[in-house]
Amino acid sequence: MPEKPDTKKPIQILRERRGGVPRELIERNRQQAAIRRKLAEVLQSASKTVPELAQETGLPTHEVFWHLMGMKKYGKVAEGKEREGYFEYELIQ
Amino acid sequence: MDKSQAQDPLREADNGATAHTLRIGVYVCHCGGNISDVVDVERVVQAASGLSNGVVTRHYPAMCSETGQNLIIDDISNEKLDRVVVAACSPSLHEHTFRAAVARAGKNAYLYEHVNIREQVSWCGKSDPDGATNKAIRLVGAGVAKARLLRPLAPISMDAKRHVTVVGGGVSGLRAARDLARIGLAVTLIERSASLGGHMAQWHLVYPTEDKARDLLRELVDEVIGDPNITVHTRAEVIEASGYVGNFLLRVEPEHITVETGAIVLATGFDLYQPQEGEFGYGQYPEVITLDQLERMLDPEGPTSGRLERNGRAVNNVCLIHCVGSRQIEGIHQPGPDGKLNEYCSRVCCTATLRAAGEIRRRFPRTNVFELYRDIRTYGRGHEEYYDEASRLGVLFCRYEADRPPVVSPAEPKKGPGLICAKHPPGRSGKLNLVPFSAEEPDDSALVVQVKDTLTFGEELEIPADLVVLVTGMVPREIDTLVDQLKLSRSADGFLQEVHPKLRPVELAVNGLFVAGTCQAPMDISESCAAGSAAAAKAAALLASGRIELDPFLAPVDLDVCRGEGKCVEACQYQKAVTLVEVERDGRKVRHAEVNSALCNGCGMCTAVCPTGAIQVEGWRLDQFDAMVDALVADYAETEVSHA
Amino acid sequence: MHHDKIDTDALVIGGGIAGLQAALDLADQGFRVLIVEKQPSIGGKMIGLSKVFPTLDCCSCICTPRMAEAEHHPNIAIMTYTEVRHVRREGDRFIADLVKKPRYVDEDKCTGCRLCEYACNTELPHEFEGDLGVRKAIYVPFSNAVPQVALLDLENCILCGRCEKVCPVGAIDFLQQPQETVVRAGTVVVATGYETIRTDFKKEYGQGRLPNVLGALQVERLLAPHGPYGRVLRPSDGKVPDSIAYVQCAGSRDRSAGVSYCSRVCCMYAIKQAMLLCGTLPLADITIYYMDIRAFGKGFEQFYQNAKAMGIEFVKAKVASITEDQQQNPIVRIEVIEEDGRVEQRQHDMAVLSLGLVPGWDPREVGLAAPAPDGFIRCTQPMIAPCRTPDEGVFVAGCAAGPKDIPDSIIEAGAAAMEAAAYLHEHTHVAGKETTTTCMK
Amino acid sequence: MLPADRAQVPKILILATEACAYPGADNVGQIHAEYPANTYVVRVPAPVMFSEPFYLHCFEKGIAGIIVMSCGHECPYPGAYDTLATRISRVHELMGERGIQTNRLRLCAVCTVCSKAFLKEVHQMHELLTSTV
Amino acid sequence: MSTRVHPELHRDIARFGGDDITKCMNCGNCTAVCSLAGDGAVFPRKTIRYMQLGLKDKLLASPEPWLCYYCGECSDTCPRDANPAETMMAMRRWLTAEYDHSGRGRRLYTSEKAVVTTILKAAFIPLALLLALHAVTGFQRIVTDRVELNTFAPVMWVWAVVLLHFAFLGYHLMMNALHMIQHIMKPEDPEAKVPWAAYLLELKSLAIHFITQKRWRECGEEHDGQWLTHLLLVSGYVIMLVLVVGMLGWFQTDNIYPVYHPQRWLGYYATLVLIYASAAMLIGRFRKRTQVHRFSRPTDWLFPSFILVGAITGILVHAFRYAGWPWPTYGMYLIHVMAMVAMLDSEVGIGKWAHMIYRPLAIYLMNVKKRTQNQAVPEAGALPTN
Repeated sequence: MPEKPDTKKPIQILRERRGGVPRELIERNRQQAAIRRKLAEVLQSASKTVPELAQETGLPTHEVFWHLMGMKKYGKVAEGKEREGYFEYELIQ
Repeated sequence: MDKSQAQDPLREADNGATAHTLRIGVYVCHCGGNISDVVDVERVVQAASGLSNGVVTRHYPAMCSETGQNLIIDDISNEKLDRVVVAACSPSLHEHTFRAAVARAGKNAYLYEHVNIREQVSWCGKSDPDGATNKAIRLVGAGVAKARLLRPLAPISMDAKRHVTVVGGGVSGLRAARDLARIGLAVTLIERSASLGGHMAQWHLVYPTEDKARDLLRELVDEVIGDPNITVHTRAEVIEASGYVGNFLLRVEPEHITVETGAIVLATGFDLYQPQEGEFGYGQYPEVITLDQLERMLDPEGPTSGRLERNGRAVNNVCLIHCVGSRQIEGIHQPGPDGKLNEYCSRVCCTATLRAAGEIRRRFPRTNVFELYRDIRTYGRGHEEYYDEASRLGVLFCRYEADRPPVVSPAEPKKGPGLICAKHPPGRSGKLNLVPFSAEEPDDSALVVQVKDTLTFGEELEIPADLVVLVTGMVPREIDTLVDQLKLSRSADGFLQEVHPKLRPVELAVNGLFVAGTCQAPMDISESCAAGSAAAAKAAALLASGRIELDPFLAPVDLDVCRGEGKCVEACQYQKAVTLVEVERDGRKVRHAEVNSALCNGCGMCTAVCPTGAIQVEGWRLDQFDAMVDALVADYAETEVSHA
Repeated sequence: MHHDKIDTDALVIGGGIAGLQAALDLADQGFRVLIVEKQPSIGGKMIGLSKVFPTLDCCSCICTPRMAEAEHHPNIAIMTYTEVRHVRREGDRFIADLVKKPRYVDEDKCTGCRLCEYACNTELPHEFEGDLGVRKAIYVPFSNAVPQVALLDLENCILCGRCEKVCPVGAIDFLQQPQETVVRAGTVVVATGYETIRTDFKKEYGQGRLPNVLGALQVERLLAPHGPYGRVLRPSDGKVPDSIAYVQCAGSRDRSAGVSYCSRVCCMYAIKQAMLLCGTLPLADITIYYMDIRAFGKGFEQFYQNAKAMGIEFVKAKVASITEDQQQNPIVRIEVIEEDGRVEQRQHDMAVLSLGLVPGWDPREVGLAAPAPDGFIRCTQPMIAPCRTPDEGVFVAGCAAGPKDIPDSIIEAGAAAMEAAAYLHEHTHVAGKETTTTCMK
Repeated sequence: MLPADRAQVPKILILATEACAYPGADNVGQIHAEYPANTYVVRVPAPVMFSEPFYLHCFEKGIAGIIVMSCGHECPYPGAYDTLATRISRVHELMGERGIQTNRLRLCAVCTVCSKAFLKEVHQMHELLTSTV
Repeated sequence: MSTRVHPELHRDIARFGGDDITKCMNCGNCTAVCSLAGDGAVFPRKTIRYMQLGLKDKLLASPEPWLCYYCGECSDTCPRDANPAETMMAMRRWLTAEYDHSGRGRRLYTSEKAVVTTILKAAFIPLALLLALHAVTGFQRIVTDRVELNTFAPVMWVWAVVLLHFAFLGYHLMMNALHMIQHIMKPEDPEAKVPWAAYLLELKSLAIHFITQKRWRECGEEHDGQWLTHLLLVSGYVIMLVLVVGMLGWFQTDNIYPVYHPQRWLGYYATLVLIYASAAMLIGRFRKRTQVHRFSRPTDWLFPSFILVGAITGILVHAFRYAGWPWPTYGMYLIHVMAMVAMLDSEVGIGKWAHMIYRPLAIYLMNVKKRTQNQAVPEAGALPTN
């Protein structure tokens, strides 16, 4: 039985108006989540600097750094001590 | 919130609470790290919460922000706060902000105490964070101690004269006067010299429009003179000033007039730097002149009818030396007669010089022009174009270091080395309107200027000069009478000091006094006009309603305590600010002191001599100071950080 | 579509420091003012700066009170995230068509608690942080934004609905539409500010592709208390930079970049940033490559001399090119003019382009007179009435009329307010004395 | 550190005028010049409001040194500076009577940009107090 | 000791094309952007600065103008929209004129009339000589029923005149080069002497640079095309010179060599290359797309035009001979010779020959100086990174 338009939730109406959510946006979200997960995994064992994280994850340093800063801003990661010009980052449990 | 309470600001809002049961909110600001990088704000908050009244204690990254202020406002209503203490930057910046926030919450704005833990704690104690934290704790303690004794105060509102006096009839003064008159305020314009226009009247063409200065000025002067709202006094000077914001009284000589005025705009202008005897040959060689003299020479209505000549001879080489009397450096430059160095940049000279240099090249193409500079500062709109244009016209630039200034000396009477290529016939002249190249270049310039040029790999260059022009900057004008009478403050460079360069750039420390133009700092015509208008805007806002609200920090008398001894009357320096009056009290005639709040300045001369403590400056009561001192020496053993 | 009508004395276009000051100076004289700001918060460029020269005051300490004052002023109304579509004259009045862009968040309900922001899973480069930091698809613009209200970046939103679920006040409004407003005003003050030239303006400077070559506004964010990294680190790998180069006149005084004028503020902000960097990175070497140091304002020269005394290196040279090595260290190529004129390639950890200021807005877009050849608003009487524009009754303040520092912008804002006030007096006979509060939301 | 030790950190009270010395003290902070943390600047409109006993009480309470930083002859209040100077001399006399070192109370003029003068005064007083206490 | 400035000098240099040096604000961008600047030779700003100040001695002593190959990068990026590359070109013209004490160079550069009269005069010489020859022999020697060029222009006579002409030009060139050496090697410190060994040891580099002009390649890959065109042109030009000057007795022959004969294909190669390169240059100057071609002066058009004329007339001589048309062959031959003599006469003093000598000579002298200063000779452009 088809839903009446006026009972639809606003978000559904908006989704329809947009003709669905673009695939690349969803894909980007998935990738971002994967990177954050990966970084969190590596940091689980010990705190690490950006070059170390890049080496272990195989991601470019600037990408690691950017995501790390996001995780720091939203309270997932904290800055540790400085080691040879780089700061260590640790997971907030 | 009880409505009547909010309406009557003087009503005791403390609901019978004693000083030690008042509910006080203490807020410690991080100032985005400015404070919290040095001071352990959490410890400060912890200490504050240990105080008997510390009901709400918080720290926050930026108390002055919207969120920070809302924090206070919410707490006042949710936690029923009686007093608020914020420990943040200097009160000169944000005391007002937080008073306003307290008022928005419906509290009396004066139930607020500001503690300075930035300028006087974190910024001056970086290498001793523990000491700074302890200091902050004690200062917050003192703030709370004072807060306990705060009383609600009502701002004093009084009538203001809808009249502005503009001192100085230069371009900024004219601009300010005209703007104020346009919105219907009465204006008195007082000019020391015989005519209006100031320095600008002396100039010929002005950057960046190449307008004739006198034409621009005439337009403005005509407007001012034709304006019925403006009274102009020339050859007049303010010799005495009294009164206060909204009601100043100025005595103007020699006309013996008295001006009652609500606000004063100071637009007293600048003086040109006078080179010292022997500075770059000034006073030694007649060929050494200053830029304003060159401007006069270039003026067709000037002394040489616009001809570029010196001692009756055409000028083939002009050498302009920048930064004479500006950008002086200790250890390199000689202080002036007043022992002061002009460390500042005079801002207008670069573009003015380039303009003049370009004009010389255009009007006298055979005259070589050299500019010896330190930095070319063509910062403004249309200014860089002058630099560009002067270059294109063939002005030659050399750059000298402050510690290796150019040396001006008389030329040796000899022939120059000459140039070989002259034997060839001249070719077709190109775009530059070339003149034939002569080998027999006569080396007959009167002077030579030697300069170590950093653009030529440190080469020592020798420049012929028939005219050496010293580009002199601006210096503060001698206005000692006004400074004395109006209690003006000056900045280190001697110009008038605004309250804050960004928050209040055209206001002076004394309420009701505004500053416009070059008495504040070097600026050009356009900037002077903008400053004139900006000062006018502030004066207009002040006098818009015809009423002025003043801080209530005056010295009222506690009639219960006053014994009418009159010591305060003797001590008071303000005529009739405090007087003894006889009144009937409980059927008896008693004498007691009475304060005129419009005349009282709140200096507290009376407070010290009062035998009974009956007369106190509100907001600065002696018991409050006593309490603060007590708090400073109190024991904070649990929260103070011990030194390692 | 929802239509609103507003009647006011003065319309101020732009809610940066110049617009705010002009609005305050008019409102203090009793005029009703409407400030229209296209960004989601007022504060303009200034609110994003760290500290200000030459006093080194904390910038938000100076800017936030102005923002708060404007917000609370009984005579001032503010519309953020709103664009001016058209301005036309009708008799003595101006009629302006405004469009308020949808935030997809109800401004009245939102408390700025940021729960939605934390809940959102989409991370994006934060424009306010010069793209260096991270924001979410729904976010409060920045910590001291006015108003403190979230907005949803619909273009990047995957419409998962988390924000709606966590919002404690039900402020998320997915169906919000652009809202049109017609304003009748007696005068207009244009305070539309500036933009910095794009980092890719010059192929010799890496065309914006070198990660450790930053624009000066990005460095302001790095230095600001709530900056994207919380400290100064370089973006390529988060290293603490030991050696930082300032490249002056990057997009100013350079005809090959299409900008012939001086941007006026770059010398001073570079010196200021250098001093602040000296403070946060005491071991770092800082070099400023300049053509002329233009420290012309009150206290500026002394500031410059202090910077020299602090050990900041000033090298007179126009940087010809910036390249990078394997470790992405920028390498600048210069002629050492003041010595023997040799050419040197100097390696730094980070290079900062002191980007020039270019116009942020074309007045023709809304039907106002064409700008001057430099692209900034044309001033008809630059000498004695610097705020007047070719459109009578329209006045200009701040960087909209050419690059300017904060004190000069504030003074000019005062001047524009004065001109506007006088114009109102002369043309619409507004009493303007009584304090009247405009009621609009 | 024990409370007893802490008492040995001599406290300096600075009475700074609102118009000159207080902004002057701010200025010292603005240029990030450092001085000992045991100094407490209290803002006053004009120190002329304090009577002689005020100073004596301060010393009794445990303040080790007081610097009165006025505007000097640039004082915005007419006559206040001279009155203040006379009063401070009187306090010095009273201090002498009570056996308090008179140089523990100083009167000086500090303007809004006198950071050097401010620092000199503070360092001098600090030295005096730490060497005698 | 201070250096007197002579700002009038730039008015003189402006006649050689350097008329926008006044735009310069000495920011140093041009020098820093130049991939050839560095390693002791910094330009163009240094040269421009000396021009602004009129420091003639310093300009004459500067090898820098010869080290610039006009890639135009400095002009593309000049903040003041000036054209330092063209200024360097103007400087080369001025220096050429200054090295030439006869005054011919200066006349040719600064007067279009002088260019025309020089060309006409030079072109008249072969015509006059040939007329004189045939007047003496009563026009009887010329074979007209078939093509026999040597009866029209006897090769041994022609060769003798060519050799004489070359001796004259060569002497001229040698003297100019000598003046250049004198100026550049004039020691700042009169005590300092450059050892002869230094001159000898650097001869190899002189030869290499002379043949390859390889420094040009350091301008950057995008300019390799220009360098290659130039190299082709030079190769064609040199081959032609060798054929004409060194081997005219075999080159100008009425026996047509077989196709596989080296002289045939060398000649063809040289002609093709000359046509291609000169046409490319002319088209470039016409379009003004690249920096190097934006500011052509009359003298800049001269050389490629002559080359093109020479090559085409040469082909026509060849073709007419194949066709067996005696008079067109002889006429075309005369035109060809007239053009080539005019070219050599006008070009040696001012242009292309000169710079082929001056450029490698400048590099050579720099290297000699450097060797004297007991420094290693690093590759230009390879700057130390510090």
